[in-house]
Amino acid sequence: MRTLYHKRGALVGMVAAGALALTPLTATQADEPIRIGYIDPLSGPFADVGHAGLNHFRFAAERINDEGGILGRAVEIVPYDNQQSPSESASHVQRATGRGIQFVTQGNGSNIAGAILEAVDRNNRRNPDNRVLYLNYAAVDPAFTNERCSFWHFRFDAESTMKIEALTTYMADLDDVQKVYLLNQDYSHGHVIEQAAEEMLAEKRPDIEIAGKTLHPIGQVRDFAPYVSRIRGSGADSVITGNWGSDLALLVREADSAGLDVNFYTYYGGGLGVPAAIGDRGVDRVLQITEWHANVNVEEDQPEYAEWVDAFKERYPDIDWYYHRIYNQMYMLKAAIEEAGTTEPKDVASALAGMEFESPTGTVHMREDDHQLQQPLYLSIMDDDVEYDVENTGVGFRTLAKISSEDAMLPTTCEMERP
Amino acid sequence: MNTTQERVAAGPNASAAVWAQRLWPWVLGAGVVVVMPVIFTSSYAITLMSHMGVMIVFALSYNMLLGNTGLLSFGHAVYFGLGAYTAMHVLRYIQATGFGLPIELIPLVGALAGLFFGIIFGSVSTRRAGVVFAMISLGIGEMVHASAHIFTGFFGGEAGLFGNRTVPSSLFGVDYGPGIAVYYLVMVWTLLAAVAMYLLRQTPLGWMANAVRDNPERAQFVGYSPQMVRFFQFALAATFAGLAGGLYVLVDEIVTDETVGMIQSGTVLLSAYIGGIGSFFGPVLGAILVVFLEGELSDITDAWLLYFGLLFVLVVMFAPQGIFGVLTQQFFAWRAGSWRGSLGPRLYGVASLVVAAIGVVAVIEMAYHYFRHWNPAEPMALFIFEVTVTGPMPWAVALTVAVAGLAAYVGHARPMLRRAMGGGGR
Amino acid sequence: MLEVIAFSLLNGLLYGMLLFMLSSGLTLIFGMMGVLNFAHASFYMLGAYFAYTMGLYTGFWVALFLAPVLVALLGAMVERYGLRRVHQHGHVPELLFTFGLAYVIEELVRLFWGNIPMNYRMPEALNFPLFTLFGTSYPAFRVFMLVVAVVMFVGLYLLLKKTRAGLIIQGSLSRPDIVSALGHNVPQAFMWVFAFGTGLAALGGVIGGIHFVTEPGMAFMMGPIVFVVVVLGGLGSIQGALIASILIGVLQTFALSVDWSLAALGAYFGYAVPPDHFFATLWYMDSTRLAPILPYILLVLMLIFRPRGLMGKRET
Amino acid sequence: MSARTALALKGVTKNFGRAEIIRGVDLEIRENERHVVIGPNGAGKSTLFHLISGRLQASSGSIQLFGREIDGLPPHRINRMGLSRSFQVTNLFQNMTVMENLRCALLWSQGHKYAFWKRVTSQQGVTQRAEELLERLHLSEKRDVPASLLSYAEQRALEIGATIASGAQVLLLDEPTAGMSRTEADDMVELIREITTDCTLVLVEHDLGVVFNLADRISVLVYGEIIASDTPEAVRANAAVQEAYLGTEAH
Repeated sequence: MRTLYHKRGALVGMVAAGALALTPLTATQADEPIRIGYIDPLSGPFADVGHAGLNHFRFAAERINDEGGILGRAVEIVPYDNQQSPSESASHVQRATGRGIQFVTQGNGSNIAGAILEAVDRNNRRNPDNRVLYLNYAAVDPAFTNERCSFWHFRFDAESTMKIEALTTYMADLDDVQKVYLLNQDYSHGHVIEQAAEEMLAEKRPDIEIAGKTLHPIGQVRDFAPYVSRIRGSGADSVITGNWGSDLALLVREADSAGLDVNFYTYYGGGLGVPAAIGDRGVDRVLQITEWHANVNVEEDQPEYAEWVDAFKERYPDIDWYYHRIYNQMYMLKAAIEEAGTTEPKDVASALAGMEFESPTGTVHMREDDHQLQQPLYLSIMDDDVEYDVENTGVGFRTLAKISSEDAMLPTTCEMERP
Repeated sequence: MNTTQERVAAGPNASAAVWAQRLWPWVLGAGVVVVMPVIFTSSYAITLMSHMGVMIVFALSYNMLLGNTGLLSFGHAVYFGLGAYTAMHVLRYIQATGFGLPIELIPLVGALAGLFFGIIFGSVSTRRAGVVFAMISLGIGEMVHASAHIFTGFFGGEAGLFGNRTVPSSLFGVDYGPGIAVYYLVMVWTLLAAVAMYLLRQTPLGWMANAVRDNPERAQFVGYSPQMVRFFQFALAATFAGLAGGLYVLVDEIVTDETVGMIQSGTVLLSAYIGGIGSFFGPVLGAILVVFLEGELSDITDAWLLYFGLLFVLVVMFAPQGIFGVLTQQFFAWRAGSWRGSLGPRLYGVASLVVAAIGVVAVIEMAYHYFRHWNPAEPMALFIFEVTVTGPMPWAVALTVAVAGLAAYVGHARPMLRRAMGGGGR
Repeated sequence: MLEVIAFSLLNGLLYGMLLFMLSSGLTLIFGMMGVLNFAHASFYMLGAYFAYTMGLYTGFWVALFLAPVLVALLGAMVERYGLRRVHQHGHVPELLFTFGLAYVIEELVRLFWGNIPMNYRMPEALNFPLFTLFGTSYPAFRVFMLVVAVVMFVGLYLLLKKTRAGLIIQGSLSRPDIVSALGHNVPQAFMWVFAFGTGLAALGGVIGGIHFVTEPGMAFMMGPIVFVVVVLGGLGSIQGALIASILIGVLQTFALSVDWSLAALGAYFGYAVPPDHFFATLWYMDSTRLAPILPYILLVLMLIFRPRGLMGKRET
Repeated sequence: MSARTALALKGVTKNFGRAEIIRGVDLEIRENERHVVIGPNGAGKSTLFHLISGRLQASSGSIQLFGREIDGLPPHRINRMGLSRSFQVTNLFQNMTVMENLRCALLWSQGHKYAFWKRVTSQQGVTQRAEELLERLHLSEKRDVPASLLSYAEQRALEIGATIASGAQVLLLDEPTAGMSRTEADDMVELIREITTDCTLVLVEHDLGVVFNLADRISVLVYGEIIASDTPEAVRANAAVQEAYLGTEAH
């Protein structure tokens, strides 16, 4: 039925495939550039988000290199395509450490961040002479700076409950906010927002009624009509949502076409692809809470940073400089390495912890207890009469309120183990 | 091809020499397993090879369904993933309580979970073969995957579950912190599982699985219930898939919902089919190839998913016996001496196809640069050249190469090859 | 409550009719050729993208007709040069071929159009609220979608009932051996049936691309649901496909719009599962969260207990 | 003649929709009898076989094998109770060799069932029986040839072999000589005679030469009804049969 000779070919194949595996394995050398492994999706459905982040990092690295690099060494961004898969990301951490890379960064997806954090911790525990730092530029799950905090992890974005804290503080002052609807994606990010928003609103404005709360499957809803009719049925005047990407764009579009008149308090109203999809339907209706937006440079008169933003736009006409935290992250890393005088992750981490840094938005502070960056936050609203528009739509954001880093600060439960 | 004689050689009257012949591939395989980490020492390469081991077990278990029993499943990852989750829960239980199960046996937990769910889902899905089975497997796959987001207690939500493989005790006192130790553990299990699945094909059940695949009616009239045969095969395949899941836990120490997902189910289908479902070792080759491509090709080119899809479509269209099938076919032809007299045309045919492939790859790479790069005017590296894709020249050259290669094959090499083989075969 | 029901019915009907546009083509292809076309939703996606790009030059109304025709021609080529070749190896390779094709089409779409959703909007002529119900305005475009779907169903029905080719096709859905009555050129007939089926999917895409989002993941999103509809409705039954489409559309929309859980149902009968029970998660689960798996539960149950589907004439 | 009844059909009917194919068949076949069912095309002979072997279910009536009701049981259960059949169209495991086909046919009756802990080729009992059968089927030379590469007559012989392999006491053979030349058919009859010495045999056959050569008794099935069931001589002399069947077909 089967023949013996089948087997030989298999082994030839195995050997051949193994031989090919030789190519990517290169040794490390001392005088090479400081390399930062960028682990984000570069293919598949989220590829554009990943590429946008990569361009941010590359741009910042070029600026630093033009200014003379760090300790005389150039900075190089090494992209790793994680296909938005946690296990793939974990194996990229391994691959990066195998090449002697001492810093990895990632932002898209707290599930991915969790896997990377785990892989980094594990690696640093098992290979003390080949450690790696994880610089998190966008994954906002509070756990990473609370119960799962790690000496090897630094977060440069504001974590989710900080944003909710800022949002609810602002909303508490508005008398016309009476009924709030919480619509979020059905995963930990959405769960955190739903819970935190309910608690904080109850504390700050007990008279505000939670008109309803709904979790919907992430990335699967194509027709938000049923949700919009639920929001309408609840009589809510405001919606808090942590939705991002098409989940937000579709929601706002549907609300607009059904003539629903509510304000959307969002995390990612200015996130990649969202303004383009919402267009002017979001004007005076979509608010976002971020650490920065382009018109801050105009409002606070920051010509140097404006030049940076313009140069980025010229370089990448399709996207805008969006991740201010990448600016913070890169320059704080530079400062930390220069302070430590080495790229050894343990020393750099010690230098980074507790560091204060003058950012265009004011002084920011990397809290030593939990490695969470404390920074001012901006609540802004979509407007068609601003200097900087987003995604070439003619619509941009205008600041409604600036929340100082003291006001946005929250306690941490982190009990950090330090080596 | 003279199959008769080979069948005689492989028949039941095998002498000691034949036994040696039967064993050597396994011995060689074990040798390769030992030598590989000596050559490729980086921790990443070792993890990659460990993943290959996991995928080999998984793909072989898939072939117990598709190749042996003719059951096309779109949800085999369910058993892989549930095995992995269960093994992870046990690993975490050991972490939490100090329960004394040695780490070497954790994959068995995965296997038991696979068996358990295989029995449950198998009993409802194996009544029919063909499209009905395929659809039920798809439905169950989607259901379990969606459940992963609902039953977050068991599945750990989208963040998944973590464990630490260094916590449990070891039967042999080995420290499983370093990847290399896990690599050898995985490989021992892989070899054991492969031998077990190889032997399973020769049992009454294995034979009747083939019988039911080819002719369920005749199987009934020799006393076998096709449903029961499918069910047993299904449960066993699920067991080995669960074992693969348990191994996966040891390698990655993380389990997420993607392990039960459609993409994982698709990957194992692709692996088995690209390798070749007609022979035992086809899926082994396919698993190695797919893991390698997933890990490496994605670093080299943005177009890797497209290449992957094209490779699969081409295999289905032109080589349904799989890559391994093609290799063995050619090997037999060579042994039988039918390469003699047609060597020239064969080389010519292969060369023309390679030229066509180079042209096609060039076009695809340039297209990706043109459409996807933020600045298409920036020169790109293509093979050994540097090209600017905004001009017409590179396109013309690449298209010419592709068309010329294809035309040479279709219009010249293939007829020539047919003539040569028609003459040489007799 | 009344308005929730009214809107859920309307929206469910709309979603169902869109599902029907896809599934009617697939059920024709499946019923006649035995090919369970995994790439069917990919042709739906191509319909949307073609219409978007064409619409930039010709406007929506021309694209509405031209895009499905183009996709149908593409479908004919896929059948002629791909499927027909694989056909000789049997049904499993056919299925696998379309499976791989779906991968390739998605990647090509990503290549040419990128990952971000297209700015594919409804024509201005239909961009107004047609009527207002319970304070919610109902867009004219949705009514237009319903009209297109109904026209398509009627056209398909007449085609199958009143023309000779239609009658033979209808016959062959229940008795594949009748296909030979189409004359000596069965392969060519297959090619045109495949083309026609993909054309129908593309028409669904032209409209669905506006109603939902035109993005590379739209095929992957739609694919499995279309299978569910075809299997549920019964092999080769156009009416079955219609019923199943509307059933699934309404069911999913209702699950999303109405607060409902097993616990609520249980409470009605005065029964409750203790909160620490193993099945408590399921018991107290909101219907909104269960909605995505409902179609698959239906699919599995249907295949186990009635593999011929609601209206099917023979088993799949 | 043995007194035991091997197979008994009582009032068996079968409808397909409104078409009544089998219209109340009563048939009794004694042990070790060679019983041939004849009848014009479309009389329902194959349907009758399908009913007995469990491929189809009767609409009404009862079918008993050695006194046990078998109607409604799946084919493999009926097979295990001692009834085996061949098909009008060759129905083998085409990808397997002759030897493998025979082994598969033997596995269940040798008690190996769904075993997955022993190798087929190590089962001496199976191998021995299979070798014997090969001898008796005159297929020893073709031992390791895939079934699909056999000549038509050889395939038919193998089919008969696979049918009897399990040691069933009752064999249903559906037109074993269909499509064969005269000499091939004669060889086949000879083979059947040789290898079915202690079985009950039920045949459907068109070739009247074969029928009268082989049969102990003959039943004539016309339009779903048995119009005669008797010894060959008596059937030949039966006026109703001559009119309905022999008269029209065998001038």
